[in-house]
Amino acid sequence: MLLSLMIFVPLLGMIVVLLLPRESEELIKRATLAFTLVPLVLAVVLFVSYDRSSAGTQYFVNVPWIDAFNINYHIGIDGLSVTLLLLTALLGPICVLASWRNIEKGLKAYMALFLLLETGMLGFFAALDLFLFFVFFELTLLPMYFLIGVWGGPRREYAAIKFFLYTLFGSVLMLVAMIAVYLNSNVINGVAEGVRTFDIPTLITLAGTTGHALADSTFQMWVFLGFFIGFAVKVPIFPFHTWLPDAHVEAPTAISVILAGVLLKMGTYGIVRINMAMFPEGLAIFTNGVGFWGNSLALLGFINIVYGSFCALAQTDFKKLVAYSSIGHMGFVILGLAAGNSAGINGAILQMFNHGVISAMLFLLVGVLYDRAHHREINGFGGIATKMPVYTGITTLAFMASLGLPGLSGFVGEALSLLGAFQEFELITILSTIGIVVGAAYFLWTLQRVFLGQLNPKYEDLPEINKREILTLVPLGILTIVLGIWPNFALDMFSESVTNLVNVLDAI
Amino acid sequence: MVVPLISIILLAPLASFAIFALLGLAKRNFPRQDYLSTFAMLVALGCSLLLIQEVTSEPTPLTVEWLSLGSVNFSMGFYLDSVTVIMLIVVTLVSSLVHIFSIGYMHGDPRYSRFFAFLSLFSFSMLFLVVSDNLLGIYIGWELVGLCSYLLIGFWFEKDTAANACKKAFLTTRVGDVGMFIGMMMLFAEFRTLSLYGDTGIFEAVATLESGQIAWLSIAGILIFCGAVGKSAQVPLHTWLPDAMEGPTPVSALIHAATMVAAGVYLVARMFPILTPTSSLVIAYVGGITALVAATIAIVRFDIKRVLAYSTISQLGYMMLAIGAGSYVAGLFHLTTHAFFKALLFLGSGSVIHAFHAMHAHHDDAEHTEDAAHEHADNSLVHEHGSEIPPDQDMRNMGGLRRKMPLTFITMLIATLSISGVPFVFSGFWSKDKILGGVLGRAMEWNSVHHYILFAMALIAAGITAFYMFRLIFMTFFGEPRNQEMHDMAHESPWVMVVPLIVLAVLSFPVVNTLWFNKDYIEPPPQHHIPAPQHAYVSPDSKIGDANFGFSLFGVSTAQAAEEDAGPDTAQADDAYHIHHRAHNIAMVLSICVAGLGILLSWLFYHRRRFSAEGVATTFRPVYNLFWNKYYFDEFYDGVLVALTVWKSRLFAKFDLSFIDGIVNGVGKITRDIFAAFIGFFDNRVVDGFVNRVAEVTWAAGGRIRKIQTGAIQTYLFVVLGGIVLIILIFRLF
Amino acid sequence: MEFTLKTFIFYGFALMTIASALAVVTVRNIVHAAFALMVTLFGVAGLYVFLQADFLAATQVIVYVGGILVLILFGVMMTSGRLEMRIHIERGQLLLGGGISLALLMLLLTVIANTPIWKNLTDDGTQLAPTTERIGQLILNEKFLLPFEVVSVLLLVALIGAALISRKEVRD
Amino acid sequence: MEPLKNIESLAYFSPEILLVVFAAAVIIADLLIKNRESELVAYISLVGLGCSLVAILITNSLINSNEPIPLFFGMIRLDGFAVFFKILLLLATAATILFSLRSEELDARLKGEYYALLLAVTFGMFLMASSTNLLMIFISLETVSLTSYILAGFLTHSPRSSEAAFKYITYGAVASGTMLFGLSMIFGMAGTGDLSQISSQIASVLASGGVSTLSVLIAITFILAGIGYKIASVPFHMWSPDVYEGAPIPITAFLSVASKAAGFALFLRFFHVGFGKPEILQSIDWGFILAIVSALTMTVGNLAALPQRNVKRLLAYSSIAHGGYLLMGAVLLTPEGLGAIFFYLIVYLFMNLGAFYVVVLIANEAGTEMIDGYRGLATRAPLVAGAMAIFLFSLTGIPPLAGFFGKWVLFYAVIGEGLYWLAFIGLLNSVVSLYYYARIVKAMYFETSEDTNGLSFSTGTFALLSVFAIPTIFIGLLNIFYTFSDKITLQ
Amino acid sequence: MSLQHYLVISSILFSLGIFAVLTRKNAISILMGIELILNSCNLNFVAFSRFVTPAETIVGSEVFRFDGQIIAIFGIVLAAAEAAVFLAIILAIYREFGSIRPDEVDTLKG
Repeated sequence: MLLSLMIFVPLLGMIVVLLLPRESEELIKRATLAFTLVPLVLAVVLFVSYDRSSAGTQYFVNVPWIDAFNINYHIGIDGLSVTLLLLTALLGPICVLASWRNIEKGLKAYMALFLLLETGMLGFFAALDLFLFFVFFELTLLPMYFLIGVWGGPRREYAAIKFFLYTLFGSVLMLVAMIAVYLNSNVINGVAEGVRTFDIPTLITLAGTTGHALADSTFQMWVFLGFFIGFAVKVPIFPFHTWLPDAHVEAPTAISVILAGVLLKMGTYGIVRINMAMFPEGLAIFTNGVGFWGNSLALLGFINIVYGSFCALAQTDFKKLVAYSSIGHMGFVILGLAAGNSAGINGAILQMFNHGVISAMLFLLVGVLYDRAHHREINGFGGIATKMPVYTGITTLAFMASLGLPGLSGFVGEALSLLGAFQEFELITILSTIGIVVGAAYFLWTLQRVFLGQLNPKYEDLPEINKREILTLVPLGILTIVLGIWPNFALDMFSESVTNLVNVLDAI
Repeated sequence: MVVPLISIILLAPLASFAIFALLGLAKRNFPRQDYLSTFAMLVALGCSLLLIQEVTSEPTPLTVEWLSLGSVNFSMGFYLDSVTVIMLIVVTLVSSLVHIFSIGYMHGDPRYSRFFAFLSLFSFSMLFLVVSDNLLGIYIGWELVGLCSYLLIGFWFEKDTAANACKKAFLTTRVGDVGMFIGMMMLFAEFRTLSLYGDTGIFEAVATLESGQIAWLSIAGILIFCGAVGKSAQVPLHTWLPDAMEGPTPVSALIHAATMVAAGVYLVARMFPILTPTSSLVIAYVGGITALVAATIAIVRFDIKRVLAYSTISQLGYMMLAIGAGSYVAGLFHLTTHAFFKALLFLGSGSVIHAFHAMHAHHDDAEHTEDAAHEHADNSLVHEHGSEIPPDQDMRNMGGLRRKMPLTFITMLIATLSISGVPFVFSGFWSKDKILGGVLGRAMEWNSVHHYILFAMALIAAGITAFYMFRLIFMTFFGEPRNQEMHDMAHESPWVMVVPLIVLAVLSFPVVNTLWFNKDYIEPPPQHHIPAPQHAYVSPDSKIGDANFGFSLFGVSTAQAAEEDAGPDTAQADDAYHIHHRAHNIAMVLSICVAGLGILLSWLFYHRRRFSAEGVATTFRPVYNLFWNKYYFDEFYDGVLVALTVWKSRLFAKFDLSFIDGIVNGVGKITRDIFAAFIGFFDNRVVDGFVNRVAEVTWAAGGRIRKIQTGAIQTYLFVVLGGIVLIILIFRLF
Repeated sequence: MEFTLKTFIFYGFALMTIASALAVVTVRNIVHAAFALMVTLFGVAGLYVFLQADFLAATQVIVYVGGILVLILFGVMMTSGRLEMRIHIERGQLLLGGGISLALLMLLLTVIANTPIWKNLTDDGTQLAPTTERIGQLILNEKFLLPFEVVSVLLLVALIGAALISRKEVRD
Repeated sequence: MEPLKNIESLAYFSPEILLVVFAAAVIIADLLIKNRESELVAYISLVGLGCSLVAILITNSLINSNEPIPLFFGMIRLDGFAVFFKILLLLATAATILFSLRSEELDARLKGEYYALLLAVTFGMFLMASSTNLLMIFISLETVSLTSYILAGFLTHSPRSSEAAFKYITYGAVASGTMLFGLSMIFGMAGTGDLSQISSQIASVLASGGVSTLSVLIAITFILAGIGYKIASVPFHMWSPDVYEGAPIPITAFLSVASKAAGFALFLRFFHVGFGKPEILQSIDWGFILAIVSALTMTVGNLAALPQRNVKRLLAYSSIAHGGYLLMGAVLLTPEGLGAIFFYLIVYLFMNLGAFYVVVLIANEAGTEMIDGYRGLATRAPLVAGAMAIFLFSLTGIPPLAGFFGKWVLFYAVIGEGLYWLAFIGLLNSVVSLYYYARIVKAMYFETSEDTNGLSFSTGTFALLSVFAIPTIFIGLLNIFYTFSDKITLQ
Repeated sequence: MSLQHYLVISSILFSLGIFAVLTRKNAISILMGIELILNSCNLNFVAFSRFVTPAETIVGSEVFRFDGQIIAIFGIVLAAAEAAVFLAIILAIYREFGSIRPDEVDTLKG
């Protein structure tokens, strides 16, 4: 109930906001804020009350929805999802605050769409029915398309449709795979009996049953691929990544935050939840280190890391740089997942959460600067540390967290991913560490070009970051530090679930 | 008591920083951040001193579980042994003194509070590094000190040189850190833990390895050492340290002389048990080469701080050499003595620079206008390396300061004597001697050519050290003032700056240091994969060495003490003892000789001016150039990497222009110009291009289909009827 | 098959039908074409007679020749001043059209040749009873009442529609 | 069950009879009413549809689900299948009438004829949905076609409309002539016009070698020309963009939904009942041909829609594409396929009619059918733009809109038969289709127009809009729409 | 005079009709082509009715074979209706375009 409430409160909020008069902007903003705060409170409640000692699903609701396909409204949380739910719920109000002043037109529609988006994201992380999962996955598309397309930058139309097309392409493959899974869900030893199901926990069990159609490794390989490409577009994994920089650059600040903070995580979450848990045999083909494909997943992670980092280095647009850095950092997630061992997967999941927090900070910070200077050209700044010391301080924190400075959250996930991956793919992991150096290079270089050196006289009057902006950044900053110092705070939530997953993977 | 004490040691500076950061968010300052930070450091110092009592003979790690991943757990904790305590005291002591010094030195800086906050953060990080009982904790502290170093080098970030230097420092050390991280990954992959101590720790596990399995362990050891190469500025990653002198001088004293750079030595010492003969030798050679290279470069510098920077590099090489050659105790001992006298030297130079402060400010103004002229022309990673020396640091502007700044002069002289290895009264002599003796001892014991070579390197470096240090003293404090205008402005520093100098000067005498060594305070950990003679040798080494040193101080014959101490040991140990004893005597004599020679030459060159340094430089032009250009390391990095991509002529043009740049900048440039551009191109054209191509084809197909739709009805009928025929034919074919 | 008068007349009708149909599709003068069409329709009516569909033959003549053909002629009169079609038909279109028609013809002939149940079904000379009465019964009382009624609706619609569309000016 | 005789059948035939009666009533009323602005005839038509609906529901209650009732000596058949299509067609007609009320294209003075023709065409479609005899199939098809020609050319002073009618009738006549030839061949092979008898006869003559596979194939292909032209499948689709563009918008909407649905009814009955026997399929796998046709249809429709600037024409191509999707389900011969078509048709009814309704509204208010005319609609008429966005994204198949669920059931059925390649092509097409649908959305939301005056619409407009929009959002989310079709089978 | 004779004739008629439809440059000629097609169909039906369909025996030896014939009758009626509408539309086209050449009526395309 609590969970359902959490998912659908933003939807309710959307309706309420739509009913409010267009002129009363303050009211709309406050209402939106309120409706995003409710999920946050609920998420915190869930996070705290979640029984960490048990890895099982909790707070589940399972009611029939579409009987014809045995589709149920089945939601529930385990450690992994509750962590990401918390992230999503946290970024909700922050993004509303970040949109407080700089949405110039159609505020009402903006807020309504944002609330719809939040419902989609929350639902996605809670869904335990494959169909429901897919519906929520896609539900984020429409609001995102509009949010980028209407409120974005100069090339927003292109960016919006590109985002939409890429993701749709991916989800189409996912749909095929999903149907294939459903159709085979009642076939044992070649005989179909009983009802088919979309229930994720059930499917996971079935996929581990000897003789079951779902357990067939060739079948698993194809289905794995179908889902994987769907999620890969979202992550995004090279070569499906080119929508990301465009989308980020054009999207308004808050939407970039959501995009980097949550939407990318949907891809990796899907990979963990579906690809790894349900198709371990399929996974093994791409990660067992044997044969032509055996290293492919790790290789993709590596390519993402190195490619994203070098691309980031080449950027002169602040936001694009951060966007490419996201690609690089998601590479660590993929690498960790490919490792398939405890350290790797835990690290990957932690990296998901951390990257959500850190990249959100980075985009918020870019937004702060953009709101003042109205451009993002890195070389167009210089020395603004003198004018904006607090801003510089927070940016440094975020940069350091992002480049994986120990003591801040970014490090833990990255390090664990690498530690885990090294056990399985030594060479690839070693090569991937290039990303660490290049990551430091582009962030420091940016720091230098934007903040250090002589103050660019154009920005003599640059106002310091204001209270509202600080308010959006502080919770994230605190999380960054807290998770850096005490990662168990988050890890505890899901390490049990991961242990189960690792046991499954090890059994292959 | 241990845990609360360590907690206080860590939390006091952290709290000081946290107060600054939190108030900063509210855009406020704590009114006296300087006092707050200093007080925090003094508290930490007090607690560190208290900890001396707490060291037990069987140190146990005090751990808490930090990360639990089911099968694998990472714990965080403290490990307190004598080395830890020594390090704690060195760090807190130097840090406290630097804090006090900075109150005077940084007075009037617009970001005064911030400076102290950063110092506090650094102290915390360094202390955390020191007390950590596992590799992960060490790595965390390791990177955090790197961050602080970055922040403090770039403290005057308006200067482009400072902004470049801080970035270079961070990135260069990060290259090493990645190596260290890979080493950690190797250890983790093998042992499933990063804890060092305890039953499940790495050291215990290493002990059980078969001798055939240690090839990878050598690699892991060398990789871990890579971290130290970066942090401790060893060749070939040393180039950042001289640039780091762009930071305020107290920072140089604290971070880039006494503590952070020594962390590399500390790390290698901590990892002592996993070192294999191969990795030890690599470490020793790197240390030796560093010692020699840096010393030779230091000869020709004119920037007072850069001379000290190269000296630091050189001395760090020494320490590495010692530990690599198995002289664990000697290395750490030199670390301690060096920390004090090098901090003293830096603070002294800071005092001198401070004396020119008015000029400094003036110069700053000039720089401002100049910068405004080509404002932000520098947009690439590559920057024109600032080879020009700020006038207030240029020794050619100094001279005769001993009368103007007597206290500074005396304290610095003490430190110089110490570092030069002037015998018996100065701590530097003893630690250096111990290293030389240790290396020679091993060479003789193993009859190892490698160690003879290492000994020679160390000896030469010792001589050069004496030479350039006295060159510094002579150029700065003796002779006639070379820049009268500046000289007139110079003045002795205020008490708040002088007192730390005096304290450090006192610490440069061996009395204080000996206390610990005398009591068998340090027990070198066992090395499981160094051949047996070594095993038997190390243990007596420390005792004998210490005894030797301690008793000789009190006028007792070394031989006698050694006999007493070694007592009835195995014949082998007895052998080792004798060899060592002989080696030590030889080393001491030689070391005194080279030190004397160095000082003498320096006196002749720079005080008596019997020989013209310029003349020598002209005579040995190639050698001089080599030194002056710092062995072309920066150029090498730039050149090699550029050569990969840019054609030959351009390469040579760059050499001709004496284009000075560092590895980071080189890498950055290449990445920027070629690699990243290619990738950017790839991204836009190939990946996107493919998608766009598909889209175009789709679109074009749409256009084609549109063309069929001519609007003429009979065309449509053709399609219909032709379609029927086609369907039938196609189906017929199948 | 014996060559009797009956067969001779049959072939005559067949030839007439095909030849005139050929004229319909080839002659340039549209009125000539219309008259050729009339001959074709008569020919088909004749074939109906051979098939002993007497009522149908009559209907063919009355409705087609009397109705449709006249309608077509009216259409010709109302839409073109000149009756000659001096329009150049592109060779390509001609070839393609001829090709497709020929291909279809070939296909149909293949069907005829390849359908054994259609083979060897010759006119056995059985004289069928006059069909008119029975047709009337079937259409008005039995099986075909529904189509009949539907067609009546259809005709009404066609009537209204034709009037509506061809009306020159809408009533004001 | 024995076929009912004529008089006995009348009761079951009441929905159709009512339609004809009301058509006549409309014409008479039109003659009597002097006020040319009166909309009474439209309301009479609506009442007629209402009465017919009631009659349909009553007749529906008379049929036993497993036993269809053959009427008029087996000429037509009353079963759940027919009832479903009748209701669907009726709704489409009602919507068309409501559109026509709002449309400003239509000549107010010709209303009587217009509505009468609409009722007549509905009558024809009812027959298409229930015919089980070759003759009835042809006659009903011709009734619908002829009426459609007239309706397409209904705008008296519009060259576009006349051209549409001309192309439509030329195309239609050739296609139906071809079909009739095919029907005659089938008649000749089976010796009967009754579909179910045809099925067994053809099966037996095929088995005995009495006819060759090729002959049956050619006959089927000829017939396909007639049916394919009705559902606008490649290569028989070419009339539809031109006709849709030229015809009055309500008629375009009607053709794209009702005519297509009726075509599918005919298609399903003809192929499933007449040629669905496994014995026939063994020798002639027409399902495979049609699967290819279906893939071609959606691909051609979607690709050709890409460069369109005229929304009406774009939607015409879009509906060709949707015909392709539906065809996927139609070739399956499984209950899932049938259910998928039913479900998709319901969804398609709402979303496509909704989209066309917006086109009507914009044509009235902004006077344009071009995409450029939709610029800035989000600010000028936010609700209309919002509804249009919903329709368009539903047509694309984006969750949680009904279009997605429609596609879902279709692809599910297709993959269930192992036709992965077809599903894959279909899904790729969905992706392509996003592009052109999104172009309209882009114009509405992302672009601005020079003309920023708000467009005002009546409450009735919004009510009607929501009648389409709300189901478009909710149909897929509700359980009942997936289950009703379980009872419907084709025999 | 076997069935195949009639079938061949009707096939030829059909093909000629198609040819007319495809190539004639006058809308009315196209209509004539359509009429040819419809005639060929009717001929088929009648022929099949005569030779293929089972006979129904009503009284004694009188044999009736009707289904095809009646279909043909309806075919004629439909042809008439179609012709009427077709010609009406041709008139409308003539009015709007001033021509009844099918290739000149091509404003809707693309």
